[in-house]
Amino acid sequence: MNITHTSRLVSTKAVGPAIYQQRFHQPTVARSAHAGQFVHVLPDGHNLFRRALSVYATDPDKGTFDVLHQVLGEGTRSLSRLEKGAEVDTLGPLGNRFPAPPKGRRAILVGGGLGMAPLRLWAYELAGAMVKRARGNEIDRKRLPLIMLGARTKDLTTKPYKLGKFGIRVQWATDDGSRGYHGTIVMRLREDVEKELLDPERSVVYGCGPEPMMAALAEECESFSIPCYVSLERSMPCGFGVCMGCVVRRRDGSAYETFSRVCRDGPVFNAADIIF
Amino acid sequence: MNITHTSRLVSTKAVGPAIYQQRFHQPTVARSAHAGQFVHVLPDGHNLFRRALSVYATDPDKGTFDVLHQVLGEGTRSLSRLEKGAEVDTLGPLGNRFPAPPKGRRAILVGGGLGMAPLRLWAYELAGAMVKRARGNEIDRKRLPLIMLGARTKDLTTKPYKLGKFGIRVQWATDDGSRGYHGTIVMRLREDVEKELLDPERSVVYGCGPEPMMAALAEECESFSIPCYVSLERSMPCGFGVCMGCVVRRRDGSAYETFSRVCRDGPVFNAADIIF
Amino acid sequence: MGPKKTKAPDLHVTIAGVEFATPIWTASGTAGTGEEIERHTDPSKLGALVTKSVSLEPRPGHPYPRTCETASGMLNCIGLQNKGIDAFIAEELPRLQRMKTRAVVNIVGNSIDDYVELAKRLDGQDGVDLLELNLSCPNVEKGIDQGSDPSWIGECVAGVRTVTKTPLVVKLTPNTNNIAALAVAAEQAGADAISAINTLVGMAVHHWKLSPRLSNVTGGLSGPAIKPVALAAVYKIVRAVEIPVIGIGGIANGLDAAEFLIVGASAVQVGTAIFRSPKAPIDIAQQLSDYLAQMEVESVSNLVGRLEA
Amino acid sequence: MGPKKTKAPDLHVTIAGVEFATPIWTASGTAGTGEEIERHTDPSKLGALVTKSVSLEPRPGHPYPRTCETASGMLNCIGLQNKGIDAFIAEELPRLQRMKTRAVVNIVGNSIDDYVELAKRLDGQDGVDLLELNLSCPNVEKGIDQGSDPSWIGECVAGVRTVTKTPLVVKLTPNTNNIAALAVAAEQAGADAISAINTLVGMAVHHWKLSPRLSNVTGGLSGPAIKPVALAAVYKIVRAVEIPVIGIGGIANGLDAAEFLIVGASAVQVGTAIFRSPKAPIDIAQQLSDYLAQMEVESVSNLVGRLEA
Ligand SMILES: Cc1cc2nc3c(=O)[nH]c(=O)nc-3n(C[C@H](O)[C@H](O)[C@H](O)COP(=O)(O)OP(=O)(O)OC[C@H]3O[C@@H](n4cnc5c(N)ncnc54)[C@H](O)[C@@H]3O)c2cc1C
Ligand SMILES: Cc1cc2nc3c(=O)[nH]c(=O)nc-3n(C[C@H](O)[C@H](O)[C@H](O)COP(=O)(O)OP(=O)(O)OC[C@H]3O[C@@H](n4cnc5c(N)ncnc54)[C@H](O)[C@@H]3O)c2cc1C
Ligand SMILES: Cc1cc2nc3c(=O)[nH]c(=O)nc-3n(C[C@H](O)[C@H](O)[C@H](O)COP(=O)(O)O)c2cc1C
Ligand SMILES: Cc1cc2nc3c(=O)[nH]c(=O)nc-3n(C[C@H](O)[C@H](O)[C@H](O)COP(=O)(O)O)c2cc1C
Ligand code: FES
Ligand code: FES
Repeated sequence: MNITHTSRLVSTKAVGPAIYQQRFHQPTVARSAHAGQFVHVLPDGHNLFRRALSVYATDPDKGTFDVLHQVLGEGTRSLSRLEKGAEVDTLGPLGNRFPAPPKGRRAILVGGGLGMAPLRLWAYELAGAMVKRARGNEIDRKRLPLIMLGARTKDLTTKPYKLGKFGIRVQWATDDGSRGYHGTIVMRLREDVEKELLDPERSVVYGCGPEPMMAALAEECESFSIPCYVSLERSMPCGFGVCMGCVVRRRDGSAYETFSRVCRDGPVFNAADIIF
Repeated sequence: MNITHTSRLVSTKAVGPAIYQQRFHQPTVARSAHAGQFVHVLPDGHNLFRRALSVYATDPDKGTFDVLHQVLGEGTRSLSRLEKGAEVDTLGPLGNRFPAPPKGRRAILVGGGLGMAPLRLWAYELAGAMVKRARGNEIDRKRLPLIMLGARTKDLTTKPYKLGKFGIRVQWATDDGSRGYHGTIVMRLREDVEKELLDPERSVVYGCGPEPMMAALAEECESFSIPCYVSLERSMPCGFGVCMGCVVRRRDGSAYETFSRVCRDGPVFNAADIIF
Repeated sequence: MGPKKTKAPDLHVTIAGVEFATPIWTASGTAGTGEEIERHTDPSKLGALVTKSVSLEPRPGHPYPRTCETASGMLNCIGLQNKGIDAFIAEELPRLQRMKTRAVVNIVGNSIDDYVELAKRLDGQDGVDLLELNLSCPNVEKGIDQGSDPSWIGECVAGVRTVTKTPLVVKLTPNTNNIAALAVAAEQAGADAISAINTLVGMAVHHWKLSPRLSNVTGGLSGPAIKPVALAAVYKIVRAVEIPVIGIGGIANGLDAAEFLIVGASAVQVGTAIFRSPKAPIDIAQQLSDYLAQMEVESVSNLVGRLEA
Repeated sequence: MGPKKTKAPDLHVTIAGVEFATPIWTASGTAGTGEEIERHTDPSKLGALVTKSVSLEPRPGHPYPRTCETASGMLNCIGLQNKGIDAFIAEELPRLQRMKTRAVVNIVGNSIDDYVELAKRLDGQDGVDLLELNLSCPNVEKGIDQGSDPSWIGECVAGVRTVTKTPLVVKLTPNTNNIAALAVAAEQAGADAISAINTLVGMAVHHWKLSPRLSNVTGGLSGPAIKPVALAAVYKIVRAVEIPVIGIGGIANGLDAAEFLIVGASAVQVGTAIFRSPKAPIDIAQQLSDYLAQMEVESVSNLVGRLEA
């Protein structure tokens, strides 16, 4: 499969402080990418490595896909400054996908910061499939995915793109209490379970966010026996599995398989399979 | 003396195929630079070295100086693409100046390609000084500097900036005869001497252009006993004399002084002092 | 009347009696064992695929972080993660046999015995066109010490030579004062070709965290930053030995490749550049072909060693 | 109420009993003998000025072209052009004595006798705060061979030690498999400090002209490209010796300098970066000061060796 593409920038929208939603025209990626997968973008000629960005939205009809990113260093900065119409060298879609919820379990999507990006597409896909299955009938809103997002403060919270049409709820937690729950989103999850607002036996958690948050989330889920899938971030020289740079430690590893590649065997892992 | 400056781009004018005249606002350089000197420009963050460009024109009143350059590689390309108002890190003015014509000798300025840049400023300075000395009286036009320029073909000939007001003549030679003399400008110089259009005993030659042309010019001048000063080009890591990279072989060299630094001891040399 | 027909330059090269479609190979550790390259490109357009170093026993490699970007280069301390020779032969060789490209199998050991044993196991296996001895890994304990000792190299190559008929390429380290002496030792012991260079020992530091950027503190430097070091190494080696030399280090485009050939390399390997694109070696071969056409050189072998010095 | 007063971090360092205003020095061969630095900057803001290598006899150096740009680096084959020790003492020392900065005089020879003789001539001269022995020049015939031999280094340093009381800094080559062993040899023979690294041997080629880009074919690689190699060298040396280490290689800003100090260097030298600007070392000292303030480190010596590895 050819994963080398040229993507043309369609639009750049500032959606938060140094946070941009960018839309690219690239029909192959638009049609084949699924939630959890990422594109590997070459920001410009001077960076040696590509930058990995989760697919945030797709429009297979228009042949576009969106990414959501925060300017951290040179790579994301030069990306954010591209002019409309600019052509960008992208590899992708790369990586695996979020696995479907086990039967009878509702998807709880727990994200921190820009970790929201793949979760938003996952919610969109899940809800879209529900609507399709309902064949015009009303859908059971209590089985819609629930999105729980954490941020440091209100200014850094960004509403996930176009989920309103499905009526998907977003619950917030901020470290300073400026929006939603006062505390981390993992704390909120725990309280919700304890208050029986969330039934561990009928939930499955999908997480994406900073590694310490994912570790806390996995621990919490383990204690409640909630299945938990996390999407991991790594510095990724290649993104397609040849450099062995982007590894995570496995729980069940043999001598050779102590480490799995996040770009190829992930980025989505069953939290029970890895060691943070 | 502080030679580190920030110069602001005032204008970029295309004056030939991939040839640009660019004006920068930098009062210190504008006031202190003289013909033969150069500025050392840092095109952008990605180039390790600066690029040397001769001062082509100055306007001490407005605080601007001009350069004339041809896009060859990355450095000149990024320079040519700068937006108006952009700030550029420049060192300068650097290097020595063209020495005044010996008494009784007329300045013959012989240039090839972009070598025209420092010669144009030299002609302007010489003519300006004549006008000043004349105190309002008519100047002796036969003692005005004569400019002789060579190029491959007519398309590459660029009229020196604003010399018309002094009535300075420009004679051309092109390799294909499409403008002026058919042949090299050094051949034209020889013919002019042979035809007694040019008196070797009453001339001094100032040259700037590709090294093989300068070598030919020096040889021709030597054979006619015309004093000859040439401005040399070198790859210049520093431009202010510390790296010892930009050397030319000296004729009179001692063990240590076999080589002179073009950036510091030049770029203008008496052709009799160096070995091409 | 159609456009002027010009014959495409001939890119074939022959090394140790083996013919290669192009002089542009992948470098060990940067193209896995071919699975991903096969998925994302047309491997028949590669000169050869050089596999990631395989050792006797499986190795886990070092923890994350294993790589970091540096000025025009990168550091890695992968630590030779590989599944060991048995699994390699069982699971990877069949693909290499099936793939329509030459395969160079790269082996690494802790001792001469290891190399000998590895070579024995691979001797006579279909799909191994050349054997590359990684005597130069900066990420194994004694990698640099042994690999910079000419007499150890001589012994190791001689040992391997007795147990295999497969042509031997010896891969050398640049972390030495005299890479030519290492090459001579390898040649005298029976090597069929030399490849150079492996990575330079390097390190990077988090200035905010006051910690090393690599889990193993130091790692191997590769990429465009080291191209000048690699060119000088090849220059010295080709003057010291008769056997062919394969140039490696910082090759990112066809002109880089040409420079190595001009200096005297018979082929080159592309490493870090693959991380930017799985198609890099194929693109580079095309750029080299374009360069040869511009230079009016009909066959790539006519470029080899053309340096006017 | 005024703005919060914060004391500027203390940049003083003491090496071999000599106090320096800042740990940011110039590197040999990149700031001449101070004339240009004095013309274009305020030398009193430099930690020290390290002069271009001086030899017994005047040397012409190599013909043009002597430098070329590479990816994030440069090559040079200046070839040690210098006016010789007699002219140096007569013409340059007076300026160094007058200049308001520490002066480190760098010497280079072909043999141990040369180094001893040079040290003798400079012993007791005013204005020589430290003597730096360039045992590592890639542009002299035996520079790398001798300079990568620990016993030769030991002999050379011991010889020089007997003829001078000036503290000795020994500058080492990275073109070796074991720079720590070289440092140990220097320390045991009486060196007061180690400086590392000198340039890596490299080469560049004109692909259109089929010729080397440097008149001397090979040259020394410097600049940001080699920073990882330099950091690894310093890391290894500080673990092997007790004497202070001065880090050199690719330092272009205050954070680069901080990284060397974190790894354990007591001071650093700035080379290639000066070519971009005569003010580079002074700017770097300011950036280092800003960094220390942000890290709330009061004195630069508290940063030295803080690596958490
Ligand atoms: C599978 C995957 C999906 C991702 N999706 C998104 C997304 O949708 N939106 C988003 O904003 N970011 C995402 N990231 C993180 C994003 O790749 C980094 O923020 C980005 O590479 C930073 O590059 P930079 O040049 O701006 O910063 P720099 O700090 O200059 O980057 C320097 C180097 O470090 C690496 N790096 C730095 N931070 C990270 C990090 N947190 N994770 C991994 N590598 C890092 C870079 O790739 C680069 O090699 C994702 C990462 C992965 C692995
Ligand atoms: C004193 C002096 C005055 C100059 N004045 C002018 C001028 O007025 N107008 C003009 O167009 N050019 C002038 N040049 C030449 C100009 O410096 C080079 O054309 C320019 O550096 C090319 O840079 P680049 O990045 O575009 O090309 P690249 O080819 O990418 O340059 C690569 C490297 O080679 C060096 N280099 C390449 N060609 C030359 C050359 N001919 N001479 C010296 N170094 C070179 C560059 O400095 C750089 O380090 C002058 C050179 C000197 C030394
Ligand atoms: C991530 C990575 C892993 C590598 N692994 C190996 C290896 O297993 N065996 C080996 O001989 N060389 C290995 N190398 C070295 C490369 O084969 C090559 O010699 C070096 O990277 C220089 O080439 P480059 O600049 O084109 O990358 C590795 C290099 C990198 C970057
Ligand atoms: C043009 C040039 C000339 C040099 N000359 C000398 C020298 O005479 N003596 C010496 O010990 N080192 C010399 N060096 C090496 C530098 O002092 C320094 O060790 C090296 O360049 C690495 O530092 P950098 O990357 O900051 O330049 C020279 C380096 C350059 C670039
Ligand atoms: S990024 Fe290279 S293997 Fe994952
Ligand atoms: S350019 Fe450095 S001495 Fe002239």
